[in-house]
Amino acid sequence: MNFWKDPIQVTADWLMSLFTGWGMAEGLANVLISLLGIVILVTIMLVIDILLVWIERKVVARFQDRLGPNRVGPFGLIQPFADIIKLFIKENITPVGVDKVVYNLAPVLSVFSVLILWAIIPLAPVIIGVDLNVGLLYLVAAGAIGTLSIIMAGWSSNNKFALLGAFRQVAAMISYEIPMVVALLIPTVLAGTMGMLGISEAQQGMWYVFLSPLGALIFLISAVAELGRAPFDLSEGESEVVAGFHIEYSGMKFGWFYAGELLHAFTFGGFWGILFFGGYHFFGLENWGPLVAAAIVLFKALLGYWVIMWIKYTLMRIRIDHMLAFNWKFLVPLSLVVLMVTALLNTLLRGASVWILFLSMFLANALIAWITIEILRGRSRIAREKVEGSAQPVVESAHH
Amino acid sequence: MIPLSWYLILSAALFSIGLFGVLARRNAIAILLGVELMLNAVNINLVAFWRYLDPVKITGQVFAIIVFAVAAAEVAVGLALVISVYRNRKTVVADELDMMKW
Amino acid sequence: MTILFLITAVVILASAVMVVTSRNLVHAALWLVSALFGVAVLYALLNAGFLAVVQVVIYIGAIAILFIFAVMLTRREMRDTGPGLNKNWWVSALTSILTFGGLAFLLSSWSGFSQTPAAIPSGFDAVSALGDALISPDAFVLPFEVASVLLVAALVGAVYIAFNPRAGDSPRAGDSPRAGDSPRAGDSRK
Amino acid sequence: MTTETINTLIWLIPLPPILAFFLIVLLTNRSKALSHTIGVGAAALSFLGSMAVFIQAIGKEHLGEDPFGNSIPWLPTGDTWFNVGVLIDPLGAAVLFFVSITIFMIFLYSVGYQNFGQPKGDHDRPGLPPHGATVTDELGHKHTVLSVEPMYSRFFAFLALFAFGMYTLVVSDNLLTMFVGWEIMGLCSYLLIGFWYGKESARNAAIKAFMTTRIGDVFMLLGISFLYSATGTLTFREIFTEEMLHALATTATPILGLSAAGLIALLLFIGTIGKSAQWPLHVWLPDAMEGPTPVSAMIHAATMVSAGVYAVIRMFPLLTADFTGHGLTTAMSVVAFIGAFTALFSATIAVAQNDIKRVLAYSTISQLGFMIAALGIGAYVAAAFHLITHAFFKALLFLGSGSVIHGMEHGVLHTGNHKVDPQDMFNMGGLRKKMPITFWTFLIGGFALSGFPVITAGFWSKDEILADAFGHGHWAVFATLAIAAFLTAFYTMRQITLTFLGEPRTEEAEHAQETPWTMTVPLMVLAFFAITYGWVGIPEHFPVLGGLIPNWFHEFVGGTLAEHPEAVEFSWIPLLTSLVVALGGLFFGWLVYRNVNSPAEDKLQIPVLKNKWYFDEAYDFLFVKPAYWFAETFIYKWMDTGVIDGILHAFGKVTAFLGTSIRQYIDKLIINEFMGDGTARVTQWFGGRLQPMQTGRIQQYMLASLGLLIVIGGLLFSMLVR
Repeated sequence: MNFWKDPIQVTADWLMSLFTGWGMAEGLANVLISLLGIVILVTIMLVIDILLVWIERKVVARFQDRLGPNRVGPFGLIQPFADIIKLFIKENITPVGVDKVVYNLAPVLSVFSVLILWAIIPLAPVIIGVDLNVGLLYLVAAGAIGTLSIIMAGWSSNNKFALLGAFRQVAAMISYEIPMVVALLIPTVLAGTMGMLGISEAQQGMWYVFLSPLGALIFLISAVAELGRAPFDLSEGESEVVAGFHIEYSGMKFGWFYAGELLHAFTFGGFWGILFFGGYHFFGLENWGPLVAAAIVLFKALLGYWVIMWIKYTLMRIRIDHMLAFNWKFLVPLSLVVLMVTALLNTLLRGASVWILFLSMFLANALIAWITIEILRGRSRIAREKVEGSAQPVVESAHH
Repeated sequence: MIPLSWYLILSAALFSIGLFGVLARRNAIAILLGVELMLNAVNINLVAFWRYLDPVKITGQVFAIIVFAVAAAEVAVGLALVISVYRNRKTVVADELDMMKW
Repeated sequence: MTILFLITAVVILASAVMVVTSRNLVHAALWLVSALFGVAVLYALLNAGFLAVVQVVIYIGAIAILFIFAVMLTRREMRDTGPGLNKNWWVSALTSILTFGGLAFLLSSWSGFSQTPAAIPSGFDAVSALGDALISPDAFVLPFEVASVLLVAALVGAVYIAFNPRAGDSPRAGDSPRAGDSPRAGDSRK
Repeated sequence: MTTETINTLIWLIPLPPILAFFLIVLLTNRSKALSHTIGVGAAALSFLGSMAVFIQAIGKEHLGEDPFGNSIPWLPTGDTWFNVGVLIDPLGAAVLFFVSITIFMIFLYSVGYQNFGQPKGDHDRPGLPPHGATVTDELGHKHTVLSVEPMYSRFFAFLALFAFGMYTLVVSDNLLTMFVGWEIMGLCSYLLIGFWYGKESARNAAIKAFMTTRIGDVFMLLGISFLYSATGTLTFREIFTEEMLHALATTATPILGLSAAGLIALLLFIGTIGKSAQWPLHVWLPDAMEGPTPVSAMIHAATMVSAGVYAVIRMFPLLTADFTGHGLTTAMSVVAFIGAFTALFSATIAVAQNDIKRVLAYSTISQLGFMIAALGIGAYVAAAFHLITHAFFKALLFLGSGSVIHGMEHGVLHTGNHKVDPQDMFNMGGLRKKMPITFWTFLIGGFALSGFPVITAGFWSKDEILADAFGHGHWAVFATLAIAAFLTAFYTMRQITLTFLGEPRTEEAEHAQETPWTMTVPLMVLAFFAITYGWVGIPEHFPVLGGLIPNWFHEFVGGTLAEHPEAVEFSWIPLLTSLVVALGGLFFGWLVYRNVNSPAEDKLQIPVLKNKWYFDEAYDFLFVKPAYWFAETFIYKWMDTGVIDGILHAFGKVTAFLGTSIRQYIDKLIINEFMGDGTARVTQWFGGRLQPMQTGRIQQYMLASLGLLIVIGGLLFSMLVR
């Protein structure tokens, strides 16, 4: 059991022997070790967070056909540190009439809700915080805490725009939670367990994205909505609600919010990778060692993060009622149908080989997609006629 | 290990605090908060009994789940009522909502 | 373990007391959240992992937020006014203490009062067992279905009651009462 | 004709009148002509039937032992049947003969009397006698003429019913149907006397007649029922058997020491007193003159009154059941006394009457007294003989007076002065020139009544009675009857002189006219019989005429009873007395009244006689007033208002008292106060106390319920766990 095969266990034993050496109680030692584990994980995450800031600014620039920060350090690598220092230096203004306790607690909670997510991400078969058998639910619970932080922020800053923005954001997050949960159910059904390790292991042969592409797509959309980014970032809509719930926050408090948000996006990218793209599986590469597997997971997370940024900087903002209507009238029914179909097929073809399973599932998903598109085209034609009157059909009939 | 009595005492305390909340608070929503506390106390009891008496039979947990569902439904309807009362009466103070007085 | 239990117990009871006594309703709601958090931890202590997470998702995720929404919607001014407790609150206090005493006495007189936790058989997966119980016809499928019906009914009912066709879905926040706008019975502004 | 057809013929005799009665009443009372033809036709049919039966009866010897007639079972009396039938024995045949003739004559006469064919009266109302109609002849003169009777057909209907009653009485073979006929005639007398019911006096007279006859009928019924209970049968043949009569004669009865037979006879006799208007019950006959004259003729001459005598003759064997030849039994002496006294008594009254019909009425009563007296002394053949002759000449006298009155009405209408009473004799006088036929027939009738020797029938029958009375040595009866005969002759002559002789005293008498043929023909027929019928019963050993015509009547009627009554030997004294009495009376009557022109001059207008010995007033005082008093004060005032109403009022008061006290103490006090308001107050009080509980504040409810929970929980716990 050398270090490279099972780094966590090895270090844990080493530390244990160390502490017991110092005459510490067994239990106390255990607690200390787990605390240490947590600290390490959190610091790694925060470092990545800083990296993300840089990546974010570079990728956005690239999308907008510009270079992005390249003055500070090679390729602008030092730019994030410059930003952070700037935030640190800025004065932490706490407006009057603010509900102090709640006002200050809000940014902490938002980062907290993201960091606790990493406890269940399986970087490698052996490297994992804790393998809860209710992993996916844990993900949803963390989301709930995120919502709470936004509300606290919005309400405590004693600013109408903040409150309104917070409520909009919360409404969106709550409604998109449902398609997300249903989307999460699909890998659970396929893997048979909610534990993240279980799901990753189950994707040994076939990545779930191929079994239910629609499920992946729904998860992505709801994740983006959950983050409150890109097409759904109505809370920061400059024109309507100024800066959303973190208007009154300045300095490092805003910094925490900003960092939390970035990390949240990165985490959901990671989840996307794990749930639908096989986690640390990369055609046998993961067997080399846990660290390689971790690298694979991080790489997939970055890819997911890139996709999310890609969506963010290409699509325009959607109105709040369109967004909610889209969710309730389109996404929820679609996700339920997909879930039912996959569950049905999964139980029916339990014994069959993976390829048959793949073919049937893929075809089913294609079929569902085609049907929904047909319904949408029909619905849109009616809507168009209503709007443009009867002019349109005349033209069409002229063609034939 | 922790004996069952601690949990029971804890839930009883939580229950009576919730009860006090229900009986003493003026605001209708605060009353609902109190109700929530009481329901949680019940849940603690249920899970404690499940855990301490016979973990294999998970009826305790099923009960808890059902209580969850009921609590959620209750809160939803309760709050809806309170909101419509507010809309009609411009107040949510329980003492003022005494139309059913003789 | 016992330390953890004690800490959470204290947290729960303190936050419960704060919920009950705090004048500002939003604070009360937040304290409720912390209490629920404590209860979730208790579930975790009792090896009911699934319940803990479900508790967090449902209570904190939905119900607490619902409360905060409700509080927001039903406030005349942002500030809360008047005393938190109604006049004869001490009677309520007395009764609740009495109930606590009664319950405690009852429970203590119960035989299995100070029982030690039973051993969990190895390989016993509470979540799957729960899943089976909820689905298998001879166990709890009927209550499960009835619960679903209940939820749907509650959903429809809540929407119907709260829905206000004229003023969109939420009354104008901060709808300060006009002078002399006494709560007319059967206010027919609809 | 075989006896079979005769028997059915007898049954059929009473039928035509009753059919006529129903036909007229039900169908033809609208047309006067049709009604009177039906009436007269029915009378004719019965007359012919009677004549046929009479001829057969005469032709058959030993009719007494073997009379015509049969009987049929009618009423079921337990296991035996009560038989009803018809019987024609010599007495029946003789009576049937004169009854049918007189009835037929009266029917004919009343056609004329009721002025058939005259115009309708101007203001005639039914129920009042016609007052004449003004007629304008071709010259335009207006003069009043007699008007037809408005209730013409009704009159004939009652006459027919009356005839039916008489016929049933005559032909019936038992007392019951006889009594039925008796009652029908009582009813018809009421109806006919009160025919002009418009007049107050007619109504009173009808009621008076009916009441008095009824009193008699009651006693008769008593007698019949006593007879029935004693003998078990009412048919004559069965009663008059030897052993039955002997049984009746021997059984004594507590009353007056009479034997059963005597008592029954007396009771039946009282019926006759009522019906034939003998002394105590005679008051109704004079008032019965209110009815039209044919009625008075019918009732008071021919039929009804004679029915009474006929009944006694029928019951003669019963009367004389224990008669041993010489001393009269008490019953017979009573009958004789009543008969003789009535004869004398009514003759005295008749002398003082001014109304032509009232004189005849009293004379009828006295003649009936003669017959009853004859029966009383045992001479039933003489009584029957006098009955028949009297029927003829009295009917003749009545119809004559009818035509006199009719003539006088011509005069009254002629002068138009209606105040003159056409019936008062002092308004008449000298009518022999105006009405010759009526005068002569009336004269014959008068002489027959007063017993003008040899020629008239009256002489023979009255002489027969006087001879019997003298022969059997009943001097008192003989003397009274002789005086009565004298008075009869006297008032008859008074009547004739006042109406016919002398000069017409009033203007109306001047214009009296002879009545039409329909009235004068019956007068002549009756006059013929009034004379000839006497010769049928001349006793053999009568000095001159003895053997000429065999005494048919004596053999024939004598045969009704088993043993023939032996004819009394002839002696001169009764003959002489009857001659003296008759001629003296006539001469005296003419002498006294030759030139008397007004009631003032009439010395015999003694108030006592004029007012009928004040019998009406006496009866009024004795019976009517007490009856009124009894009804008015005793029943009404004392019993009704006093006792019964008293009881009722007492009940009323008691219940009122109960009612008020219940209301006062139970209803008001307990139910309203205590129960009603009380419960209301209690509930109100509770309501008030409990109302604050419902404060509407939900938390208080929760508190209360929780508190309760704790309390109950604690209690339960403490109880259960211990």
